[in-house]
This record gives sequence, structure tokens and C-alpha cells, in this order.
Amino acid sequence: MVRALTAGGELLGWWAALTLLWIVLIGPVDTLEWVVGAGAGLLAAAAARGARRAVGDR
Amino acid sequence: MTGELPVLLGLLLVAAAGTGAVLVRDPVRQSFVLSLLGLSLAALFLLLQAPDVALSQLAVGSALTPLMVLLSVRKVRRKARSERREERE
Amino acid sequence: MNGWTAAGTALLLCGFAPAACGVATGRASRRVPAQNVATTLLSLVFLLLAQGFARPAYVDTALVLSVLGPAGTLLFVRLLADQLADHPPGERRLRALTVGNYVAVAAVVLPLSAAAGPGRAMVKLLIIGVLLALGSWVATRAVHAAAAMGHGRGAPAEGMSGDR
Amino acid sequence: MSAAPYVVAGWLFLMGCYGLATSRNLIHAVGCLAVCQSSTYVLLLAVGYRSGGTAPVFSDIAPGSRPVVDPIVQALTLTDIVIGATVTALLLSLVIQVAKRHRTVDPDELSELRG
Amino acid sequence: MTMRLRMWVLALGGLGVAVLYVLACLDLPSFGGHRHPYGDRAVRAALARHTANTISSVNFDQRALDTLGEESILFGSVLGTVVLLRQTRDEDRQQPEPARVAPSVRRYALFALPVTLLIGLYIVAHGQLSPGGGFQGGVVVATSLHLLYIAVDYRALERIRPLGLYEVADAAGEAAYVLVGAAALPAGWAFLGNFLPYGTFNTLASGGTVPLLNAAIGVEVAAGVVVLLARFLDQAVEIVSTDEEAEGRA
Repeated sequence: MVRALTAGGELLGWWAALTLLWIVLIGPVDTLEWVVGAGAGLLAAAAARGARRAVGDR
Repeated sequence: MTGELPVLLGLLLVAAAGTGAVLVRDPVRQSFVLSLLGLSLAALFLLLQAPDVALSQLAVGSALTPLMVLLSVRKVRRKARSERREERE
Repeated sequence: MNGWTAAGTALLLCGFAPAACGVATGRASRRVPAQNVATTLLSLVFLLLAQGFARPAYVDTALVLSVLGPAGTLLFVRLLADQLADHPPGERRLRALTVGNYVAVAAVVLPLSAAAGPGRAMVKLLIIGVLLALGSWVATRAVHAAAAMGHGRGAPAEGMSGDR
Repeated sequence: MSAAPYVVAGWLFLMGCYGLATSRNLIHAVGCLAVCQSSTYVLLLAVGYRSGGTAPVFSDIAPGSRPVVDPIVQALTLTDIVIGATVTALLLSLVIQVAKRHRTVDPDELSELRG
Repeated sequence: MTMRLRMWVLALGGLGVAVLYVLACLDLPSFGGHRHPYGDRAVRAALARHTANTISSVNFDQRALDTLGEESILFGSVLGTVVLLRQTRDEDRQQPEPARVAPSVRRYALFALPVTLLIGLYIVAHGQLSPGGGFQGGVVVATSLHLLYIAVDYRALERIRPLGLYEVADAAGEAAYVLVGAAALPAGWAFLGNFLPYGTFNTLASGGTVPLLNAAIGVEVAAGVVVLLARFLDQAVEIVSTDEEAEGRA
């Protein structure tokens, strides 16, 4: 339970930070930008978590 | 004409890096000069107002090409080394 | 040609070109740190040129280089660790190069941010600056670690200094 | 000045050819081929340049507000750079195969092997 | 052929090329000239189709068929590399020893990997607006994953790189490009015609099919480069021929 929570928290933290980074990178902001940015952020956050796990349990 | 001076500088850098990449015979050292050639080309492309091309060159030249060259060198050398040891035996 | 372009050209001539000479000559212990300096300075040149050409869109090249440059340096460190361990670079020179990188990043990014004015463009510039500083820090750490760990590392197959 | 880019492109091409002909290591030869390739990039972009122009990317400038350089040569070059990298990879894998089969990567020794 | 003879042949050929090249250059427009008829037309066409980045418009709209050819070269060379570098019968796999890396370098890699990945995705997604596109962004995405090999360990890379998936993605990218092109046919357009609504200039949805083709290329290049590097890493780190292995054990 705790593990799932920390995993979710890690993912959520990365996702928020990366989506914010996306919004900083782009020019004018509209709804579609938010959607695409959130999607890309989620993908990158999943990669971040996967990478940490791949390094962690060895 | 002063407007073209940066382009001239970029061209000189590219010419020097390209010449160096040919004259350096050791592949490992050449990979350094090749990455340098990639960087100089990217600078020249940006000076020639081609940011798309500069991005392309950066993406390829900064990590991808040196990685492939160095991995090939490692494979070939490993092979050669084991051959030589075999001969000695 | 305005002041920013002139500054970018000057940095290309007086910063990047000498670093390039360092990359092209000498042992791995000299080439690898010089490679890092070259990518950092080139990224700064791109930032200056973007401002000089009045094209914020050109900043993306500096952004990409600020993450791929350190990746390139780490790659050389990883694959040439044996050579770095054989002839470790001078401690003081390494530190001087890193400090020089920090100073150059600050000296270029801060005026550019001031010129951009508050807004997302400024945050983007600052992020690039932070990425560059981080990259040059980690490159130094990696060179240091590779030199310190010495020979025992990795399988024999991992080595590349076989025939020298 | 107006001839400098063409001179540099020609120089890079000839240097790359020289390196290819005199190379003693196939991996080095692949690097020389990359130098030859870069000469075409320089030539193409030099043809498309317009002094005082800027990139034809209108995300941050209004269309028509500034003269722009030729986009077509840029499009040609940019795809070729990435394709060139994968072709380099193909050549390097050929070199690895040669090293496995013939136990050398020196082109001169290879031609002696042949006969 | 002796070295001397070869140098003579080379000098002769080089001289011939140089003379022809100079003659050709004399007829080229001078550097920085103001006459670019094709370029001006391409810019006008791109603006008519609401694509802010003219270069992307040329690549994925005006000359999309040409890009399909280039993409096929890429696909073919990835395929060729995979075939050339496969494991043969007289070769074995050897588990590489874990590399020791400084903790600070590892932490940097874990931080830089998602950031680089996001920047790569940004370059792909904004290809039709700002400089960038599928070709450049794809390479950045692929490089970001290899930070794990560069700064951590080969085995860590293997854990987050299901190679089969990337091989499928490579093919899917190529297929998606052809399918988007073919989708124009029922709408009454030519193959690879820009049949979608052009959208508002300088927004993410502008340019009709350009963003879609861009994304397809991005997927293909990223997956292709990952597969390519996987083969090289296999050869350099894992695969050993049997005699090498025997020597290693002795």
C-alpha cells in the first residue's frame, strides 16, 4: 500500500514538473498544448520512474 | 560586408575540423574530431540561418555518431586482441 | 551586425576555437574536458546568436545542445575510462575549467535574461543555463570518478586501451 | 568572400576523398565518408543563403516582415543528415562483419587476402 | 596497386573533379544572392497551408513523397544493420560485468533522462511551428534512453528497453506514414495530399497532415535509432565469439 502510494507520488511529481517544463518551452498556450504537454509529461514521467527502478533494484 | 564575417569564421572552423578528421588516423581520436566537426557544422548552419539543419546536426553529431564509432572500435579491437593472444600461445 | 551577434562571434572565435584545439590534440584526459567546454561554449554562442538575430525560436538549438552535450562527454568518459585512468587529468586544471564554465554561463545567460524581461522566455533561458551548469558539473565529476576508480573496473572486455 | 563557401565545400569533398583513398583502417574510412557528406551540406546551404535573410520559420516573426533564406535546400539537408547517420551505422556494421570474417580492418591487407 | 600509383590516380581524379567543380561554381548564383524563385514559392505555399515552419511544410507536405523515399532508406539501413549484426552460431552471449559509476553521475542521468525525453518530444510535436521535427526529435528521444548505458549500466538500459516493442514501433512509424498518405485517396486527393483542414496559423493543430506525418517520422526515427544502437551495444558488450570466450576463461 505504502509502496503504491510512493510510486504514485513519484509519478505525479515528475508529471507535474515535466508538464510545467513543457509549458515553459512552448510559445503561445492553448488547450491542445496543455493536453499534448500533459501526455508528453506523462510519458517522460513513466520513463523517469522506469529508469529509477531499473537502476534501483540491482 | 561585416555582416558575413561570422559565416566566414564558421566556414573556417568547418574546414579545419574536416581536415583534422581526415588527417587523424586513429579511429578513437578521429571520433573526437568528428564530434567537433558536427559542432562546427551546427554553428555554421545556424549562422546560415538554418536552425532546423543545425538541430539535426547536433542531434546526430553530439552523441549518436561518436557512440557508434567507439562501439565499433571496441568490438574490432577486442577481436584483434583475442586473435593476437591466440597466436602467441 | 549588432552587439549580441558580435559577442557570439567573439565567443566562437576566442572561446570555442581554443577549446576545439584542445579536443583535437593530446591525450583523452585533455580531450574529454575540452569537449565539455566546447559544447557548453557553443550552446552559449547559440543563445547569443538567437538574441542577435532577434529570433527566439533559435533558442531551441541551445536547449538541445545543453542536454546532448553532457551526454556526449559522459559517453567519451564511459568508453575511454581506461585511458583516463592511465593518465588522469590534473585536478586543478579540471576545477579551473569547471569554474570557467560556470562563469561563462552566468556571464551570458544573466544579461540575456535581463534583455528578455520577465516571462516564460526568461525562465526558458534560465533553465538552459541551469542545464549547462549541471552538465559541466557532472562531466567534471565523471572524469574525476573515472580517473580515481583506476584499472580494476569492468570486465577486460570493457577496455579499449588494448593496443597502446 | 562570395566564393568562400564553395571553396570550403570543394575542399571538404577532396579531403574526404583523399582520406578514403589513403586510409589504413575501415572505421577511419567511414569517418572520411562523413566528411565528404558534410561537404554537400555546406554546398546546398550556401546556395540557398540570402544575405540579410532569416530562417523561414514564422512561429516568432510575422510572415513577410523580413527577407527569408531558401527553405528547400534546408529541407533536403536536414533529412539527409539523419539518413546519413543511419547509413554510417550500416557501413560500420559491415566493417564489424569484415573484422569478424577476415580478422583485419586494413583495406590493403584485405585486398591481399583476396588474391 | 602500389601506394605511389594510387596517389597518382587520386591526384589526377582530384584535379579533374576540382576543375569541373570550379567550372560549375562559376555558373552558380553568387553566395548570398537575392534570387530564390523556388524558395519564395515554397514559402508562399507553406503560408497558404497555415504551416509556420516552411521547412516542415516542404518535407511533409510539398515534397512528402520524397520524404517517404528517405524514410525507406532509413528503414532499410536499420534493417540491414540488424541483419548484419545478429548473433551467429559461433558466437555466445556473455553477461557484462556491472560498471561502477559515481553516484552523482547516476543521479544526473536519472534527472536528465526524462528532461531530455521531454525536450525530444517537444521538438517532434512543434516541428510544424518552430525549428525541429520528427527527424531531429526522434534522435534526441533515442539518445535520452541511452543515457542509462552512458551514465549507469548496460543492464539498466536493457531493463527499460523491450527491444521487440521498438522493432514494432519502427515498422509502425513507416506504416503510419504510408497510411496517412493513403487516407488522402478516399477524400479525392492525390497520395500524400494534405487533405485535413489547415487550422489556425501558428497553433499546434495547424498544417493539416504535417503534424501527423511529423509524429510518424518521429516514432520511426526514435525506434530505428534505438534498435540500431541496441545491435551495436550487443556486439560491443555482450556477444563474444566462442574462441574469444575460451580465451577469457583460460
